[in-house]
Amino acid sequence: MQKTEEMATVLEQQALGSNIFDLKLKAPQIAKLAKAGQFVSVYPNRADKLLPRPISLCGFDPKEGSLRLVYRVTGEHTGTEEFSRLQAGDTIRLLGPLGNGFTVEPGKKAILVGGGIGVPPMLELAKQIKAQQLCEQTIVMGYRDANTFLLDEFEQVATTVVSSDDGAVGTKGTAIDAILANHVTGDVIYACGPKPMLRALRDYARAKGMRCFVSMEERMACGIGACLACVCQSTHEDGHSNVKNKRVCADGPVFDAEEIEL
Amino acid sequence: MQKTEEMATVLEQQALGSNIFDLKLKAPQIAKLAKAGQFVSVYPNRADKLLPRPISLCGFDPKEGSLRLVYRVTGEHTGTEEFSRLQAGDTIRLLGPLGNGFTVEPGKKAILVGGGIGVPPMLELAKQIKAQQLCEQTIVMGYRDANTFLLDEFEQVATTVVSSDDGAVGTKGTAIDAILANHVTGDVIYACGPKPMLRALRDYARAKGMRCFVSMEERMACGIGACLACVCQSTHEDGHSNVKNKRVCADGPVFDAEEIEL
Amino acid sequence: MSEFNINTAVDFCGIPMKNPVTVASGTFGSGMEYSDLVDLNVLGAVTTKGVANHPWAGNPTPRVAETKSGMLNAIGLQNPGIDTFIERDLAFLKQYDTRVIVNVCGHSEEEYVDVVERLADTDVDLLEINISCPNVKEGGIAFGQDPKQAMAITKAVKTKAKQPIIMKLSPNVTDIAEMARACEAGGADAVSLINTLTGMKIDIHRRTFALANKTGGMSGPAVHPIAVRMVYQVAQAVNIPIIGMGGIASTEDAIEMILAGATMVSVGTANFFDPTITQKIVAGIEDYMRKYQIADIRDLIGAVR
Amino acid sequence: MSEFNINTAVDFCGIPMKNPVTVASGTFGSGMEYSDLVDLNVLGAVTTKGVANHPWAGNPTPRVAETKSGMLNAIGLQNPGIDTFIERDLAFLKQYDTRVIVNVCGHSEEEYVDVVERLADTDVDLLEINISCPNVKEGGIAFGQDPKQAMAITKAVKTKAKQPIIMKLSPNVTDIAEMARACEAGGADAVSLINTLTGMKIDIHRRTFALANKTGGMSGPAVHPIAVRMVYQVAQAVNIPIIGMGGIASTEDAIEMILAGATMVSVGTANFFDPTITQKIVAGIEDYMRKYQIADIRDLIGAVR
Ligand SMILES: Cc1cc2nc3c(=O)[nH]c(=O)nc-3n(C[C@H](O)[C@H](O)[C@H](O)COP(=O)(O)OP(=O)(O)OC[C@H]3O[C@@H](n4cnc5c(N)ncnc54)[C@H](O)[C@@H]3O)c2cc1C
Ligand SMILES: Cc1cc2nc3c(=O)[nH]c(=O)nc-3n(C[C@H](O)[C@H](O)[C@H](O)COP(=O)(O)OP(=O)(O)OC[C@H]3O[C@@H](n4cnc5c(N)ncnc54)[C@H](O)[C@@H]3O)c2cc1C
Ligand SMILES: Cc1cc2nc3c(=O)[nH]c(=O)nc-3n(C[C@H](O)[C@H](O)[C@H](O)COP(=O)(O)O)c2cc1C
Ligand SMILES: Cc1cc2nc3c(=O)[nH]c(=O)nc-3n(C[C@H](O)[C@H](O)[C@H](O)COP(=O)(O)O)c2cc1C
Ligand code: FES
Ligand code: FES
Repeated sequence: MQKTEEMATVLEQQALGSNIFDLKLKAPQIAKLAKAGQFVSVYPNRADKLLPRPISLCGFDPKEGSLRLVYRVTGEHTGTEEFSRLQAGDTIRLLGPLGNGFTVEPGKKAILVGGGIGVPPMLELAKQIKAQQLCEQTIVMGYRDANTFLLDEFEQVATTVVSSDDGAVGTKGTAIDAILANHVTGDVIYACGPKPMLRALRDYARAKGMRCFVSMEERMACGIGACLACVCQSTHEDGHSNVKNKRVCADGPVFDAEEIEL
Repeated sequence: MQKTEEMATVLEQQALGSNIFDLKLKAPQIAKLAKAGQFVSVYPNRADKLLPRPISLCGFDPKEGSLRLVYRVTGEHTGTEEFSRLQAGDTIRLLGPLGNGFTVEPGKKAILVGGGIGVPPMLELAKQIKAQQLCEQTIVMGYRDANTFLLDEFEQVATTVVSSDDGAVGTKGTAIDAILANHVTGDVIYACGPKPMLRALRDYARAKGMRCFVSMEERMACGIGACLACVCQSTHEDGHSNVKNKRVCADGPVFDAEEIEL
Repeated sequence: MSEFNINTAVDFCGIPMKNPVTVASGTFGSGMEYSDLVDLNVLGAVTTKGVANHPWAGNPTPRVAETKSGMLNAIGLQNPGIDTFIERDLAFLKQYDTRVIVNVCGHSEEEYVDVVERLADTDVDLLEINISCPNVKEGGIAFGQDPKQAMAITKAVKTKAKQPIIMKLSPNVTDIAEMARACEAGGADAVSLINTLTGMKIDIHRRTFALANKTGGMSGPAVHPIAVRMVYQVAQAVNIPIIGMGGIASTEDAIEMILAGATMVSVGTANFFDPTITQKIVAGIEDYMRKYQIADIRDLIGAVR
Repeated sequence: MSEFNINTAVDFCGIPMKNPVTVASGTFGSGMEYSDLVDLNVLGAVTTKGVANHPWAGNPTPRVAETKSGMLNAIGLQNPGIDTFIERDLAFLKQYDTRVIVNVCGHSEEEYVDVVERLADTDVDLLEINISCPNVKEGGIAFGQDPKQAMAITKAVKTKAKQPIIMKLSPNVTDIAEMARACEAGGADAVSLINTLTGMKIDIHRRTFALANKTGGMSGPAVHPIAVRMVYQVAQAVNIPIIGMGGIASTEDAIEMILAGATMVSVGTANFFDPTITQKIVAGIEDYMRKYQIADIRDLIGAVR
């Protein structure tokens, strides 16, 4: 997987409800190489913050040379708070594209599930499935509350059902609840979101005999597979260290749910 | 001496020849309290740079609520380099005014001497001497080379003679050479500049039976007299520690040249 | 929110403090120079610059240098001596409603004891014995890197002291817990840590040391994780209370130190880049407690294990 | 300028290096992951992640946390074991025109010696023995904090080694010079320092440790002044060459380390925020030498005293 360091220029940025930001960047080299489900390492400008922030590609356009990142500001004085202040014309350093991304099984009916800040990467996947007519798809999005960022865009791509923790929109509960309530069916699940949601989806897929691919999250340092910070436990020996630790940044972030301990 | 912390807004900034910058700030509280020869602590925005940069007041206007700082960028990745990128509307945090400033002896004919980056503070002093008609004055400015920043402004205030290290302007050599070459006379010297220049002026003043006040430079941390970083050796016991160490930031920066070891 | 009552007061060696926030010795003078910027009444205590039995001239300049998120200092404990201190600095501080912790330095056991005796009948609340200054050749650091010497000096000081004794520990050791246990065994009422980590900066353009003293003590946000680790280790090792310090520059840093096991916290280097930071931290601790509905700050001390 | 000829090559324990720049163990894998960003041929040497005689699983996650100008890690020396290392990683590295320094870890003397023996007949240039990892419970750090044990392990390793041995020292000690002298006395050909400083971070919102391992090793620009001081002290204490590391993130930092006494320098944490930093430093050293008309880099080693 080829990757490159690139100084990106901010094309525009807007807030998508409270604490969620939608950042469009000019980064032609990365855009050219990108695949849905991959991420970029975003380097803070603040000199005392050393570690890159891994942010998934919510979209990219190789022709336009642009990337789209949708991210949550996690708190005060954080790197993401710094990113939220970027304005058109500002620059920000990236390394990417990183990770494996989603590989869609052609012809197998897909259920795309996003939960919380796992919603953004599913958008590019949904768009590509539709554009390349890879398979049928149903989209299931789990939100915290009424702030259903990106939902309108998902609805333009395919049938979309929704859940929210507080019941403000769609089914009250999690994505699984929305799947059940709406009788969503399919052959494969592609998912990104909090661990409990991924665990529930794996169990659901197991019960139904479906395959399930999940995108994982872990603290990172190098972002490229060298430092072994970001491992998740795997069911079989990993290819790197002969133990049972797969690197989320390099072996993932997307794994077959049966490959890893959730 | 009253001091205050103030978030200053940049009114304008321009380069005065290579590496010298002229920064005008809105800082009404500090401007109200300021005295010629005092300085401000300028705090870098870069999060990994902790120590304030002491910069003398080259000018201030209590009515307008403005300060003027003229400073040299000392190298790459420095705090002063960061300051040089400030643009109108940007903000920068200050603590000031700090130090004692110059006290002019009324009626005693003054020689004002500035050397290198010690030139800027003398401008406000010259202006005040003129405006308040405190005494006669002659100005002696020692530059490195042809970059005679602020010279035109000095010339508008009083008779000004010049030296330069490389002989590009005025007398080749130091400020002392310019004094000798131009037969500058007076009763008191007020000076700011490199130590060898201050030492030569002290010796000259001694020989002529004149008083000599010098503004000193030392590495600082607190800037307000608490940490004892910035001491210079004094001829008599200092009032703070009963040793012979005066604090440049609080007991100075201006000292009678006979009070300190130069 | 405002109806939720909180207690920020702590008892430190029997001395009630209105809150756990003090300043680190040597970064705040005796409070005088900061008193027109900071309301000293807001602080739990003021900890003064180290004072010896006679005036010390300290080291040659440059005495300070900047490092990434930190600084080096080699002041060398310049101080006016105990007489001037009592007359001027202590008298000044007693005008305020805040506790006074006097930091004591010496070249020998006798010198430490001398200062402690001179302070015995004054209105000082606690004594902090600096056995960890890396910037003076004799005394100081030697006591702070050897458990036996640390215990001995603690005992000597305790014999004469009328105030509770806080032993200030050096981080430049293999085993900080062992040092703390030695002080506890010697009778210390409390320990404070960390003093500065010995560091060096070289000016590559002039090809010379940045400090006249060659080495200096590193402090500031850079050292905070080391300080938190050491406070945690000491909290597990001894039963006396701890003043935690080292790189505290925000409410978050102060809370972290308390959760690691500190009963009080000192703010040092941060005063240099944010002169009113102590007041902000006092207020910030209250906000944190309200936000998480913590009624008593004592419930936070050492709460993460 | 370009006519001024400079030599950046150094001899390290008899091994000629085209320049003094290598990477710090554990921050660069075996170079593979960085090889499409950095031209490995540009580096004086590649130092590999610690390898043991069998695969190690390392610590639970989270394994890293960010601190001010630094980071904490508690990877716990996850590694594939010496067999895979030789087959895959060493074979990969031998494609490049750069020296190979293999970092060795173990839980016991036997384990270290086992790895050293396995590497004896390979095409490896030097061995770096990690006796200073704070993140594994047995072995590692114990050897690195006690001069006697450090000497013993050095001797044991030297008996079997066919390559020069670099002992990697921990900064978590009272007296780094004593540790270096012990390694020298045990027969070490060189020392490298510093490994990470033990630190801790607490998440005040979740009120828990930021790392699953509680403590972690601090590295990055924050620790640079401590590393420079220790390299300087060791350079005054021993006659064997030094690889200096700790917080090197720019040409200036690398030169500082060389002036303090390091013959080679390793770049670690900086790779994480600037993946091509090693190449920039190699070029930057040349620029510095041209600017100051220094013909031979060896004239800079330990030049500030
Ligand atoms: C593969 C991957 C893809 C991701 N995609 C997105 C996305 O598209 N949108 C989005 O909002 N978030 C995404 N995240 C989570 C995002 O990386 C964190 O929210 C972010 O790093 C937090 O940084 P901060 O500056 O806000 O927090 P700080 O507290 O300043 O971060 C301190 C350190 O902790 C790390 N960190 C903190 N929280 C997390 C976390 N949850 N996961 C990983 N590292 C963390 C930071 O990277 C940094 O190194 C993704 C994470 C991974 C691993
Ligand atoms: C009372 C006083 C008044 C001054 N007035 C002016 C002025 O009007 N214009 C001007 O250009 N310069 C002035 N200086 C010098 C100015 O403070 C330094 O050039 C500046 O601090 C260097 O900071 P930096 O960010 O460029 O360098 P860095 O190398 O990034 O500085 C690192 C640290 O060293 C300190 N430092 C570096 N050089 C000096 C120095 N020469 N003196 C004191 N501290 C230093 C910095 O303050 C900082 O703490 C004055 C100094 C003093 C003490
Ligand atoms: C300029 C300066 C002077 C100091 N002087 C003393 C002192 O006199 N006595 C003492 O015990 N510690 C002294 N210290 C150490 C501090 O009290 C504190 O232990 C250390 O700086 C770590 O805290 P910080 O990172 O918040 O500064 C001094 C520190 C600095 C920076
Ligand atoms: C993620 C990480 C992993 C490390 N792994 C090892 C290791 O396997 N063996 C070792 O000797 N040192 C290891 N170290 C320590 C580094 O080699 C180096 O000594 C230390 O990080 C200081 O240098 P730096 O500040 O440039 O990173 C590791 C450091 C980090 C940050
Ligand atoms: S972050 Fe370094 S291996 Fe994944
Ligand atoms: S800078 Fe602190 S006393 Fe002058």
